[in-house]
Amino acid sequence: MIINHPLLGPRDASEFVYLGDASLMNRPNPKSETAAEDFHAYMYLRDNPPGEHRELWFHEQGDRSWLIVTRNTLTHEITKVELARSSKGLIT
Amino acid sequence: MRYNALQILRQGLTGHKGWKPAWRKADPKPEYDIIIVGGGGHGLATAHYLAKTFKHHKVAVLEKGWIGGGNVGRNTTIIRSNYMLHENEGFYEFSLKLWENQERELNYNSMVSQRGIINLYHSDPQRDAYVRRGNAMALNGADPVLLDQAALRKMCPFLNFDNARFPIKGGLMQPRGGTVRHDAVAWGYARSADQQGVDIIENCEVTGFIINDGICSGVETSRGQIKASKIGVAVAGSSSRVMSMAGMRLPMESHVLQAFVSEGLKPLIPGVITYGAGHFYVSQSDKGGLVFGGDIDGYNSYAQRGNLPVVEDVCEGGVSLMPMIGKARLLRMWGGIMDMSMDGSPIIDKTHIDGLYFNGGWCYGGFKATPASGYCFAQLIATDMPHETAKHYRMDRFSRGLMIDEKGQGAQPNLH
Amino acid sequence: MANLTLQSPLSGHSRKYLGITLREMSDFEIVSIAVVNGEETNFGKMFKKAFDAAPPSPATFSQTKTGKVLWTGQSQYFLFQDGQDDRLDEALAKTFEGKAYTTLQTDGWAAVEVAGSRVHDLLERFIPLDISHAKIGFGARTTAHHMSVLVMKTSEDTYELLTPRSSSKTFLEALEHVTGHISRART
Amino acid sequence: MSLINKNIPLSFTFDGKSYFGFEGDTLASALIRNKVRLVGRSFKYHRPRGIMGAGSEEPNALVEIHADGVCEPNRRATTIKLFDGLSAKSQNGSPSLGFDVLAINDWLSPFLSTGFYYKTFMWPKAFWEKVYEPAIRRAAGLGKIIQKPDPDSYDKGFLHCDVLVIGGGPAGLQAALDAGRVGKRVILANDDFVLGGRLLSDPILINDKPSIEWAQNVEAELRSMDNVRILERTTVYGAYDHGIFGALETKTDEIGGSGARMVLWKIYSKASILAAGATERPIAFANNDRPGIMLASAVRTYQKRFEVDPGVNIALFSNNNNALSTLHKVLIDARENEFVIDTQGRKSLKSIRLNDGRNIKADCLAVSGGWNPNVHLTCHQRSRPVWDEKKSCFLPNINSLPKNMHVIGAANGNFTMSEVFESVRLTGKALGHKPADSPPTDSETYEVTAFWHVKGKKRAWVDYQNDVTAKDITLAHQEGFSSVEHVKRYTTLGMATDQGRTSNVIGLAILADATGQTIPETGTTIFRPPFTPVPIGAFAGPHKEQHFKPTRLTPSHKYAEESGATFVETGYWKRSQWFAKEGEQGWRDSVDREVITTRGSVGICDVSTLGKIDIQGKDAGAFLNKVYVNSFKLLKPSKCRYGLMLREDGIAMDDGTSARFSDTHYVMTTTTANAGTVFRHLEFARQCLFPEMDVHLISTTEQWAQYSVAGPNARKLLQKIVDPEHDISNEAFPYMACGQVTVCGGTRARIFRLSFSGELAYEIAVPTRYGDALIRKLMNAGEEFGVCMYGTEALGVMRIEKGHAAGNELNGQTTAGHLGLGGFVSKKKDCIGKVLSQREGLIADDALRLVGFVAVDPSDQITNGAHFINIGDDRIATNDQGYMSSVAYSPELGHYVGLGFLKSGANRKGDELWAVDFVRNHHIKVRVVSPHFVDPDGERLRG
Repeated sequence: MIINHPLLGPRDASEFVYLGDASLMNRPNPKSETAAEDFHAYMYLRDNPPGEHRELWFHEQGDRSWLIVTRNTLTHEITKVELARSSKGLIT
Repeated sequence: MRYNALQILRQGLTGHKGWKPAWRKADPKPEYDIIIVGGGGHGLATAHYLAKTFKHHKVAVLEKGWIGGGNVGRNTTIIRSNYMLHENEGFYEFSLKLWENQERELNYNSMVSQRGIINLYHSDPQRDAYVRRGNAMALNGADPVLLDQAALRKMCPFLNFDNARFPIKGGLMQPRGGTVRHDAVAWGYARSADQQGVDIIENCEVTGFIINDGICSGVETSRGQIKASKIGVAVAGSSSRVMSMAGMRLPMESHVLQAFVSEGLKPLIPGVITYGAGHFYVSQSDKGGLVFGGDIDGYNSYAQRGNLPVVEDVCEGGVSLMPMIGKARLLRMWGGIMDMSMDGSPIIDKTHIDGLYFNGGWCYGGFKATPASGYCFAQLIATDMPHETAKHYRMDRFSRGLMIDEKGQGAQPNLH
Repeated sequence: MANLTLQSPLSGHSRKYLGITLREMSDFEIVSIAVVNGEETNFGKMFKKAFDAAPPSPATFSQTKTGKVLWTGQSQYFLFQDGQDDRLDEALAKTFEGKAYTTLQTDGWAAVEVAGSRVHDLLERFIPLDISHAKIGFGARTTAHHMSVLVMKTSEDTYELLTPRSSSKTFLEALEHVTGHISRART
Repeated sequence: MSLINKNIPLSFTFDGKSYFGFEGDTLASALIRNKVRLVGRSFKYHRPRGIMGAGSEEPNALVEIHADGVCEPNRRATTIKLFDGLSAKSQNGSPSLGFDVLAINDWLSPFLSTGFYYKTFMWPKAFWEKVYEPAIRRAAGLGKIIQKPDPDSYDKGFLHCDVLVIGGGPAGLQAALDAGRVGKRVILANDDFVLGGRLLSDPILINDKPSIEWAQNVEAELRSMDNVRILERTTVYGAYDHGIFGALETKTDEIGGSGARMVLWKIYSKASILAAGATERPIAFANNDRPGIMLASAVRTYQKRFEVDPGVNIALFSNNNNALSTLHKVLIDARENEFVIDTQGRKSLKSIRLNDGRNIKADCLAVSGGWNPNVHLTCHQRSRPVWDEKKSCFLPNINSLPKNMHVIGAANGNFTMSEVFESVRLTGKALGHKPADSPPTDSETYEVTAFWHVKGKKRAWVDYQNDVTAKDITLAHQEGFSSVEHVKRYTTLGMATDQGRTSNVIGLAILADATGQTIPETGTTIFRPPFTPVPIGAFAGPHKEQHFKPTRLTPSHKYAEESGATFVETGYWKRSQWFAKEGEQGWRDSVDREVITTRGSVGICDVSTLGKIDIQGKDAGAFLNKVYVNSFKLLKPSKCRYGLMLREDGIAMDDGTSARFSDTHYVMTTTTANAGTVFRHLEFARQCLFPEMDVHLISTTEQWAQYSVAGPNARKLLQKIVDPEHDISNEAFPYMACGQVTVCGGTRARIFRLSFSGELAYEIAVPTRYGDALIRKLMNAGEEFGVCMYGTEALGVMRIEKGHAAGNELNGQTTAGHLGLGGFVSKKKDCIGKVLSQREGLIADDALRLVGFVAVDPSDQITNGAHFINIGDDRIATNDQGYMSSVAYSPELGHYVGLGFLKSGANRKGDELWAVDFVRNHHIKVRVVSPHFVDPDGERLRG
């Protein structure tokens, strides 16, 4: 597959390492009363949809950036790639 | 109609007019006692044991395509019971014992060939990990054998003992492991279930569950509504998609596992061999093709096809392990949808919805589990009591911290 | 006590083939520079002053008087400087006081220059990126033969390949294995 | 302008007999030139078979190529370019091709109907593995592999283009030309060794001249453009995601040459044009598999391109007008209800019988049942082809093609030249090429009437190679296997090396007739890569033997080699395991000596392979607090601290010490094995979980050569190395201190008071460029103390003697509590893994706990991997109390010591249990003790 890195352009997916659902970005608040269930859902439950899926890839053999890729799990078509860091509205 | 050599002789002489369909093309009735969603190996086995062992005959198996069209038709056909954790090993040893009796159980030759499986090791720590695993096997009644390099060299002289990047030091063998003709497993169970009154309904896709105030009383399908008091879902890679129709999120991701077959060759590889320093395992089918595979591609996918990096990775491992197979030619590559669970072990459990049972999370080990999965799921559905060897396969094990993590990779499905 | 003698990873390897030359390069230092969060603009000014060149944009390197500087990640660069100075990171830390952090990287890498009229026949069997059509000044990290590689295009048919020092012997063997398939060795 | 160069004769042997062919021949055309008819035996019934096709669709003529003491099985004679000295052998016929014992299966065929093996061989139970299966396996398979390494070498490569044109026939040539002329980067891949495709066989005129001339002119223009690249003998075997194609280039058919035999290309294309042509299909009729019965297009190819005669009396049986251009004596026209109903001649066709009763002498029967477009690459991403009733074939489904793929020419059902060039023009317009007005060509037409199977009692072959007959297909349906996928699996139709290239469509047409469904309703099975088989060696490329994976060498590797080290793989690293000295018998002698010398005086070990991550930033301390269970924020500069890292599920992930060099600068150490995983984990935390923090990471594993100097004389030795102005006495440089110093007269270095061995120990690090020089200086300085190098084995003994957890314990299934490190977990702060580490199952009081073990009888050997069973309990899984994870012989204590996990181990000190090791047949009694066997209070560390 090819991932169109926002800064470096198209790169073969074999340069990247896949982690999983982008929901892993939203680590729950460890101090909330429902922390145990929140962390269980965060860590273990997945939508795992047959269709559009926002997921995390690490450009290990490139610029070591984490990317959020929006990819269709039925056709593998990739419709969007963003830097994980900037998706949290921090830097451009 | 019984299958045996005499029958073949009689039919051979009379132009084969007497052979009957192996299973009826049943149309859906409005109601059954039990519905099994999924006409793969596990679903059909469940139906067989529900009828034969637990005497439930008003059962329907609903398959959206053609039976045996899912993972049971797309795997590398290996059976074994060489797991490290007791929560798994008891179950897989029970499954292997059921395999050993399958011809008689089903009067169908699915060619259960126990030619042995060898897991190679390449370092002392890896050897000791296999010893720990072997001893866990022995404690569950299985048959571990530790091979040193000399013994291995005698059995598999074609392995790369002289110039390997990772020296081959020995292997853990399970003589009772081996292979089974996978398609025949689905057909064998379908035929036997059908003969005991089970309706096998193909081209019948479940499009929704009928659930009100926490009780499931039937399903909506592409061929109309079907009621039942108990519904068992065994749809492997489609687990998340199907259970989301019951409002459930599962501890699971669906991944593509590629498998490969070479052109037919004269006998070359005795049993099943797995490489300990690369992603490669191989056996040779009775028709002569090398059936081999390696790791999953590693990203969520329902596409039933993979990409090139894994093909190269597997072949690099194969050629490094057995330099001779460079000359064999890869004939066909395919992919299935693996229901990769969060600890690498399956789930056979009730759900919080009354009457709805779930069986899934088989990663890429579902084929070898087919008989025991069918038996245990049938027992759970019929008696609401889990089978002794499957009692740990609970849905809530993750919230209670009772994960069954063979490889110790944690909550990342693509690492199991 | 005499000072410790130093050794280049590939002991100055150099070999000529028909249309391709492979040569180890080792007389330079590499320092990794990471810009303090929020100090990108100030850092840019200080950098311009120090090297009279702007920090390079992604997938490029720019020449400086004493070497070059390669973009290696968001707010991260590899600065190459000719000559020997195993405390260059400390010197640069002072130059960019409070605007960037520096780390010596020279010893982690081995460098091979590949050049010649048939260099692209070699690289198309080695580097997955479309570098034959890249502009001079292209610089990026990718993989080659299961190893990490930084590739920089310094002229139409000259490329610098940097690879981790510990596996540099495997890297050179792989490079020569492929080159041998394409052309005959002359030295 | 012949394509055969008659003044370059090439000698070759087939089954030991020698023959001659010419430059430009394939092995198949050369065999025909020498009147060799019988070339193989079919898979199941071992019927004699002859050459049927002229390209990669060939199902029968599979041979072994022998050279260099190895053999290449299942090679299609039709795609081997003849070379001088070629040695080929037939397959699957024993004792010989002419006399094959297993031909008896042909007489037993009534009892070997499709799927018979599922219905028998079930009794007696043991006979399957002992008798039935071995017999089946010996008879099965076609060619053989000789158990020797593949002598060929293969390369892998990467190509990039705007347009990939697949197929060098008329359509592909014109398309490549139109794209090249507008300056597009074009790759034209052609699987044959001559460009032209169909033009090489059919008598077509272009510009009123033989079409081969046109092809050669186009080729010349293409070669003149440097933006166009022609890949000869290159099969594009697979269409993958996002415009990536897999292609295999064959450089030569000769085995064991010096260059790369084949190159496996990954082609990155912005657009692709499939011009792969079509494959002719036969017709099923009784005994239609005799040697001499061939595809009509193949007969034309041998007649025109190779200038050889497949037969003297050639009959033509066809259902379309395209085949009529084959030179023939008798036409049997299916469109006029003329059929062949039987043939005679076991090893070579003699005559054919028609439905009107005629019996015609014929030594060659050209058959044409119409054409199947090669749609394979359009279906590699789960698209299904669409049935076209008029053209009686499946066409690509243009609504679900792979992205940016276009299909032209016969692959798109354009069977006449005018249609071919029109399809090129339309596609060229869509892609912005400059389509020239298509060259004038004769007015071909293509009319076909569907005709699949002449029904009759005798067997009519559908899949020649797997011996699947029309009757097998109808029988499968009778037994309920009615889906096309079931028929394929039950009869093995289309599962042979040709993957049903000439049989699938006929097979499903016969199935449709039997089930009463239409052909589109019956549908096709899934097309899977590769289009034609690819050697596993080509997929492996150069990554085999020592180049399977890279080898990482430590800075002291050369010195270690000189010192007689035995190396061990640790991931990709090669680490010294022990250093054998003169007179030492086994590894235990060396390892015991290394431990005794280190504990008695001083030993040195290369620890450079441990992961080292440079962490800098204002929030570096806060960051470490988030990833480690214990606190690092308050660690003072010039101090180190042991850290335990959890995964978010609360299980231990890695451990190691982190040293603080300044307010904003830490150096973290990881285990060798987890260096990559930890770095990725930290970058995830930095970028995705705590992006607001000012913290920056970079690996310095290979930047620093780091050696551990351990033992009572460690300090004395180092004081000869570290320059005098740096005081490394215990007072000035206590346990867990770290500092930047200089060595050997001013060389930059770092020093740490760290000890994994439990001895008084320092770790000294210099930039790796000085690593080789430093190890020699250290060993030289240590001579007066009898210093030794110690390897990973001795390190293992010492860390086990001290009860330190390592890789065997940090196995991804254990928590801080299990490891006895619960005390490290800071109560106050949150960290990754904290919440989920408190789940009931992980903190149960009877959970496993790391404890020490000694054998009750000290002379007993403890073995690793044994399981614990309480004395008196049955040795079954439910009574399992845990397992041994690390074992070593302690020279200091004179007996074996072990670490292991035991249920509620913390409060079972003194208990005795069975350590059962079935696998080694070695069961002993052990006693639970503290895991700290040597210097439990750590005095030496702080000496």
